[in-house]
Amino acid sequence: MPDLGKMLDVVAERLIAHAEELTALDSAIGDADHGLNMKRGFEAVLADKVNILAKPLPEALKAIGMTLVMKVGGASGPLYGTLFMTLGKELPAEPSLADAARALTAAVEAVKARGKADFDNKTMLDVLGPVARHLGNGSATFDSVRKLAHDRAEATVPMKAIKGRASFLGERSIGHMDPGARSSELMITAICDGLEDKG
Amino acid sequence: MPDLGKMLDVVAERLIAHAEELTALDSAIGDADHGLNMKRGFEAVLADKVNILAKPLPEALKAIGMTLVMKVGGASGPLYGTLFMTLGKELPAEPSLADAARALTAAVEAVKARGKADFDNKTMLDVLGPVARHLGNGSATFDSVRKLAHDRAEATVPMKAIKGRASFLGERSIGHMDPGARSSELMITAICDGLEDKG
Amino acid sequence: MRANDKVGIVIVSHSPDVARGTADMVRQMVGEDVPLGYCGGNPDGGLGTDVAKILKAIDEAWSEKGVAILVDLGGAETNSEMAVEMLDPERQGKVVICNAPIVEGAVMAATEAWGGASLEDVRRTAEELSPQ
Amino acid sequence: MRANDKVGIVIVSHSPDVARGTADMVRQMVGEDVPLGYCGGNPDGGLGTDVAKILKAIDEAWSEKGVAILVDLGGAETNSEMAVEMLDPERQGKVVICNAPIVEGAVMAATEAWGGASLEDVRRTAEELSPQ
Ligand SMILES: Nc1ncnc2c1ncn2[C@@H]1O[C@H](COP(=O)(O)OP(=O)(O)O)[C@@H](O)[C@H]1O
Ligand SMILES: Nc1ncnc2c1ncn2[C@@H]1O[C@H](COP(=O)(O)OP(=O)(O)O)[C@@H](O)[C@H]1O
Ligand SMILES: [Mg+2]
Ligand SMILES: [Mg+2]
Ligand SMILES: [Mg+2]
Ligand SMILES: [Mg+2]
Repeated sequence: MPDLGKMLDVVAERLIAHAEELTALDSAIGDADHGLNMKRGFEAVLADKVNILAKPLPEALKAIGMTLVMKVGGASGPLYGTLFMTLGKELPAEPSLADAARALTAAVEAVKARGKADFDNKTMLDVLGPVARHLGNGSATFDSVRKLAHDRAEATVPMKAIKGRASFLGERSIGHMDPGARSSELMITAICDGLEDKG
Repeated sequence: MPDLGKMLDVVAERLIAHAEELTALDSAIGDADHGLNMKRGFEAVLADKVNILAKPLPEALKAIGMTLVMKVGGASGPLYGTLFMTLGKELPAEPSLADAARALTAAVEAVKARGKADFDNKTMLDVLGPVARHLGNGSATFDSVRKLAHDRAEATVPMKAIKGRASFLGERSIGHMDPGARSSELMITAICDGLEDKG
Repeated sequence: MRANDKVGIVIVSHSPDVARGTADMVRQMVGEDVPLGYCGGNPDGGLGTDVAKILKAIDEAWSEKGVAILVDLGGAETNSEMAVEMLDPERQGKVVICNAPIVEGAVMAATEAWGGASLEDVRRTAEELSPQ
Repeated sequence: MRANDKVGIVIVSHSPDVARGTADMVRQMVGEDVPLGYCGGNPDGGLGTDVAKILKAIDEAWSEKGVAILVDLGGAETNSEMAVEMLDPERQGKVVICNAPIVEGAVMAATEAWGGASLEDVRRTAEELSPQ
């Protein structure tokens, strides 16, 4: 089973290392805080790591989600929080790849409901949704997942934002990558890197 | 010709003496500041008295109006300010009663326009309008004007507010006197008292 | 009992200043008679919202007659929804988030609450608000 | 010239805190690129509005492309109208008071202004605002 402590380190490190980039993306079509928000959230997760790792996987994921909800401070907080909490609710203690695909699909649905959003609204969902579907089709490799996450984040560039602050820009949101799509890509890529390094 | 300095003293004194009452009326159906606002405005008028009295009547009235606009701080500021400024625009230097009636009628129209309001909206207009009409019919006495102002202020009690903050209360504005109607009554009564004392 | 015979109002802004100033405006209209809670700012105090502070504000404004929450932009709404879901189940049903502008909506909602209106009426008044 | 290629935004609240906080939220969205002025409070600093402060805020936000004013409640609107009428005649025609909620409207209007929109478009965007 993958080492959750290591996964947390890798994901948190990645997001924190890219905080300025995320904030710069949010500066173009939002309020210039997405990197700061993710950093605040994942620093709080790291600070709570001992406590989190003492729990079985489902409970640990719920604790991560709750920490993000409480600490991120932006719309991404309840959204990523809901993602992790739903994963915690859906995953067994020792999940298979099929379990992961199913849980992620459920978590993406929960994020959609939380944000009253749909795919193609230029949000994190445009990375998370395709990755969930790809994991479900059985042929996923670390490389294919990384590539898909990357491509779907890029694919938000020409989209017009329908949800979140970027939607205030209307047509002018076109031409910029969605910051939440990029943070989702970073998380997914970090998890692939961590798992691959492990396995 | 009536002594403008004395009129100013009488009106300002009267409003300042009744500031707490006006604020209490505004507390029931508004934001509890009408007395404070009128006091601030007329204290500023008194502070500027030497300057005001150095001008011919029309310019003096405009200066009073401008001071109210600048100092009152509430909706009543631009409304009473408009009233006095219009009087200044409409009155000759040595007005007759007929001039006063015509000018007040014009000033009431200007206040209506400024406040986008009409009669029976439960505002100062419900005192100012009837008094203007009454002055125009030629038979007005100090007593009849005072009585009319008093009665029209009382008549705002059963009205439902359509304009101003009291309108937020909807039906619950019924049963309270409008603070601006009361301050208009106080001003008109003070002017009658001052003029009568004089002549 | 005072706190329970009128619907409570909660103000959730991205800005602590907006939240405080809106609360001042509400207090000026309705005095101390309406239970009121407010908060703004992310957990570091910057612009954003904080679920813990929202929960505290709901607690401060608690009324058995219900609580109406006014929010400004998206994140304030989503974080408020999150906070509501964290309440005891019997409290959840008594809290609504109004689809109304934060400042104007809070003043209108509080004025309605002050008159003893039900939670549904408080919400409707805030939501019907067309900027005058 | 920077100040002249985008419509300016003015925020007029009864509360100095609401005005300042709204300005912070606007700055967070659009940075320093949009001319911005704000004020709140009566001439004594209490809740209310002050024509002199409004005139100063319009001056600070001045842009040849126009200025959109966002207000909260009635008195703020009437005092803003008064202030606009006191401007030089050639400035008057370039100032509009938006019939929109102050916080949400200011953020939307500023975002639109930031994109280079005309005064009419800035106003329309703020006024179309249905709380999301
Ligand atoms: N309603 C929503 N549904 C899904 N995702 C959303 C929604 N609103 C915002 N997001 C995502 O959150 C990101 C912004 O997060 P962040 O900047 O941290 O929050 P905020 O917008 O409150 O400042 C966006 O780039 C987008 O991916
Ligand atoms: N739109 C309006 N038209 C006419 N009179 C109005 C209007 N709005 C308010 N008023 C008058 O002003 C009075 C309130 O003045 P005040 O309390 O000083 O201002 P504010 O309502 O801004 O606190 C009301 O009682 C009413 O008579
Ligand atoms: Mg952001
Ligand atoms: Mg934010
Ligand atoms: Mg008042
Ligand atoms: Mg007032």
